[in-house]
Amino acid sequence: MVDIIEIIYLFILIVCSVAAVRMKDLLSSTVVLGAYSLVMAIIWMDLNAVDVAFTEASVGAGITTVLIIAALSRTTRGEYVPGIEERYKTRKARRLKNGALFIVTLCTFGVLVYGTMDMPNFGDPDAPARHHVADRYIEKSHEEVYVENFVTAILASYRGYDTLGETSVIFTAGVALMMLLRRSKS
Amino acid sequence: MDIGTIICGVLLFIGCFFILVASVGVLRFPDFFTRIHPAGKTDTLGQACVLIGLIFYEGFDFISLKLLIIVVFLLVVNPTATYALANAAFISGVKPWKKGDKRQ
Amino acid sequence: MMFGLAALAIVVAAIMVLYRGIKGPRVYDRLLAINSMGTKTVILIALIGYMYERPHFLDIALVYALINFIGTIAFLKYRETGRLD
Amino acid sequence: MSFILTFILMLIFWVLLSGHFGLILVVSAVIFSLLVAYLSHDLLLGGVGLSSLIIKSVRFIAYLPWLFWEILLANFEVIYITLHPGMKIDPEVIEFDPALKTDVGITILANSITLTPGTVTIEAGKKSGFKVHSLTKGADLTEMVTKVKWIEGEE
Repeated sequence: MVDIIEIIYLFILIVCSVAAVRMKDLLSSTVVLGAYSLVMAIIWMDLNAVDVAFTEASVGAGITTVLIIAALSRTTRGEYVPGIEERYKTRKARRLKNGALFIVTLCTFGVLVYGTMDMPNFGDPDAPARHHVADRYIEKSHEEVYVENFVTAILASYRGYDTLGETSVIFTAGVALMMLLRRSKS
Repeated sequence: MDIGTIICGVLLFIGCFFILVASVGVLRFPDFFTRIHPAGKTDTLGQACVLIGLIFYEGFDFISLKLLIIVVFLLVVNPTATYALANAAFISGVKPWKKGDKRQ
Repeated sequence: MMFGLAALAIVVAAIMVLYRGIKGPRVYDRLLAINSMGTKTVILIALIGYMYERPHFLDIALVYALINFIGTIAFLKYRETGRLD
Repeated sequence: MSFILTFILMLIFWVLLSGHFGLILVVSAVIFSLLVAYLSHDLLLGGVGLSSLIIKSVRFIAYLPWLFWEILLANFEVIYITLHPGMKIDPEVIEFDPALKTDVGITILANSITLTPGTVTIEAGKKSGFKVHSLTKGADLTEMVTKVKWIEGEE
């Protein structure tokens, strides 16, 4: 059942990204990107990566939207690049551009697929990532850090700098909130 | 099968029905101000039904209290967001659809 | 099983709403659709938590509900005043 | 007064969310609740007396069952309209001034209208009055206005 939902959600993800690229109105594009983040967060949840889902929710759906809107409020809403029509005026030039883009995309896809070939299976208990430092965290974290929940111990102590960065992102979310709630002077 | 699970199933069914009908409404209605009716009302009730169903499944502990907080929050926030949307659209000059107009 | 079916129904509803979000025609229609998708996501997170029998996912659902609301309000403030600061 | 109330509310909220009672957790709960209460006590319950707050809360809770019944009826109406193949709608915008005095009253009325019989509030304010978008002609809101006025109390 979870698999079906996951496949549907991956499909929605593709639809969202294509729609966001194809839209002429940048504000609408931002709205659709918000939907993309929502879907992405669900997929992280499905993969049991709750903290990543958390960050995706606050960063993707929250701050990125606010930042893009702030940028749009300083610039314009429409999408117009002067000169781009002139550069690819002839049919041949346009076809050449599209062909080159297609080849680059195909190459990137091939490299990515090759990169996943020798990865362990999803959820494999003997994968190297699960035995590198995880055993030590599970056995020793209580003596070393004195925190009962060892996920918290890893996040807040062993990987403290990483979490510091993430927390500053959350802090930015808080600043954005203050920006919204502040009363305007006019 | 205890009684809580059965009530939960019934409420989940009703809630999902409401949410599906709300989505059909958002697709079918002719303009923005009519679309906001299913999105603001039926959706809210459907979501509340699903979450209350989960409360019945859970029984009474801290987790069901959290669910209750989410329900109350949704019931307060959804109409507020709906109002904010409708008000913004109205101020920026979106004309409400009248009978006989073309669908948008 | 029960939760899986409910989640499937909500995913179908999300697809229908997403169609409205992509089609538009106005930015408000899209915003309405995405806001409603956001609340569906909250429900879905709660349901997935019960599917995996880990109801602690509910914390995420709670935070998500808050963020969804803030995003919508930020958008509307921009539309109303033309700026955010 | 509002400071202490906010503090207690925040503390309850913390306990509900965490559910653990270790020493460090309780101390940090108290510290952060104090901080939040100090920073934002005028936002949540600005200038409301305790007795009127209790009276209003009790009246609001007494109002809720009627509201839920109305929400249920309204939803069946919307479902009927949505699933009817002919799409029998005839929208109109109603304007009226309910003459409410407090922000709380306006908020409750606006949200109740949005949740119930085929109507969505599109403008609400003390000066501008209410503008309501209705799916079908002849929506009746007088009963709801009287009930919200009763919650607000005679001041």
